[in-house]
Amino acid sequence: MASNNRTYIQLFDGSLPTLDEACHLVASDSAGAISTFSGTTRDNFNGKQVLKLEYEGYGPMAEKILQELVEETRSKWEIQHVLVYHRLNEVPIGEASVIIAVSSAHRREAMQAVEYLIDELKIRCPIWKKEFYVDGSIWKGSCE
Amino acid sequence: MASNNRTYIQLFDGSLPTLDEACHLVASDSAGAISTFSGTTRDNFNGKQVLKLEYEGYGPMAEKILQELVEETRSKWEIQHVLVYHRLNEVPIGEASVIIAVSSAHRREAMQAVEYLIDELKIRCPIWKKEFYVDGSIWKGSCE
Amino acid sequence: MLDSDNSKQINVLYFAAAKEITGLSSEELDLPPTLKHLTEILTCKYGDELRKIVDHSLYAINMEYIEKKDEANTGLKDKDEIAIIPPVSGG
Amino acid sequence: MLDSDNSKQINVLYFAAAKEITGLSSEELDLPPTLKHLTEILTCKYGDELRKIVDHSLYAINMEYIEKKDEANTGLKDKDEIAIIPPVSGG
Repeated sequence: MASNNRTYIQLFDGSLPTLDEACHLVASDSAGAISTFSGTTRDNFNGKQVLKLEYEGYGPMAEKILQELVEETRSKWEIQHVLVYHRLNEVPIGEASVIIAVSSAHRREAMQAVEYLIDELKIRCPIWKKEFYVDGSIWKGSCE
Repeated sequence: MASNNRTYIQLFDGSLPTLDEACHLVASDSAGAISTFSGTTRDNFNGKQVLKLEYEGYGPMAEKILQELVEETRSKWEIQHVLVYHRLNEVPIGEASVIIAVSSAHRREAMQAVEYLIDELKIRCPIWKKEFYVDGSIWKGSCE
Repeated sequence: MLDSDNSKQINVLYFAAAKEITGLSSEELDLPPTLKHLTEILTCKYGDELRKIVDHSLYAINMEYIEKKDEANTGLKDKDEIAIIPPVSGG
Repeated sequence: MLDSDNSKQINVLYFAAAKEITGLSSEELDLPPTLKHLTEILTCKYGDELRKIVDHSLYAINMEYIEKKDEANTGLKDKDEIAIIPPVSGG
């Protein structure tokens, strides 16, 4: 079974595929659970209005790290298919910057795997977010 | 803000709406996270092939319990919009029997809320699954 | 007097395995004083097969779960909707 | 001999705040012996503003993170791709 498990990792310059497309890719008749996480760009940070957001990435390394994260995740939980999509460049407010989807036979594994993937992505994946306010812009990360 | 939070609870006799429709309902520009769980019908149980599945529900009480669960969830985590859809009657293999979607400003809350909702739904919501095998059928629940 | 008492009814709902044993999704029964009495009436009517289901189920009165230990002292009243809730398996 | 050494190069990648300070997304530099030496060269070239970024960043050599404490004894070789990775904020 393990050898049939699929992994989808991709960085996108524009809009991400829909969650339905993501779920379709990870679905299988032997999976009873699909867990997803969508990170969407928020219109505020600490009460300050965010006008727009841009993501910059070290593409090849980001993909390599995501691949490693998926392997770690598979070693921790019995999961089937995994998808991690991240969007770069400008992301309009309210649109998804990241989508994670995991399928598994039983629900706990899919949910914990998704949580681990988004947590570790935020710690280790070389992608940076810049928020633009009325009075300037800031690279997120160091000051959070 | 709390008064603007929306709750969508519904039982369906046929196919559930898509995950994209569910996410669209819970999305908001101030929510940075949407977490979802889809429970799909599996083609096997303990290695035995499942031919079809049927769900029966005590509809009015199921909706009441789900409403209570959402209220409990809101009291535990700062979340925005919540959706819980459950399908009744026959559900073809591979299709969703339950969809949960939660939005929140920060990711942890949405993920934990979804996990709590599906866990408690499975413990308390008066809905029953019957699995049909080649050699008979069984109501799930007591023997798991 | 007796006649007036007998006019008090409860509506009993059957689901899943309980529905298959009784062959009914619901029925009206004369009002028993407590859930424990109801279990006896149902056992009498449908036999040990249903009794076993009830032993592993919870009752709900008007869509509120009643804890197992409270069945003996939970009184019923006219027009109550009583459901037998076998272990659930939704999701 | 000196000339031959100087022909050894590394490619340094700048992202986010580091890219804004240098005004470059990457540049070729003569091979320094260690990451610690690279930090000194970069400080010299771009000042304390970049130094502060580097202090709060990790280096990656050929897409492998190097722990902060190993920078002084991590040797570099010809054609290495060195990236300054400020604290990440994807997701």
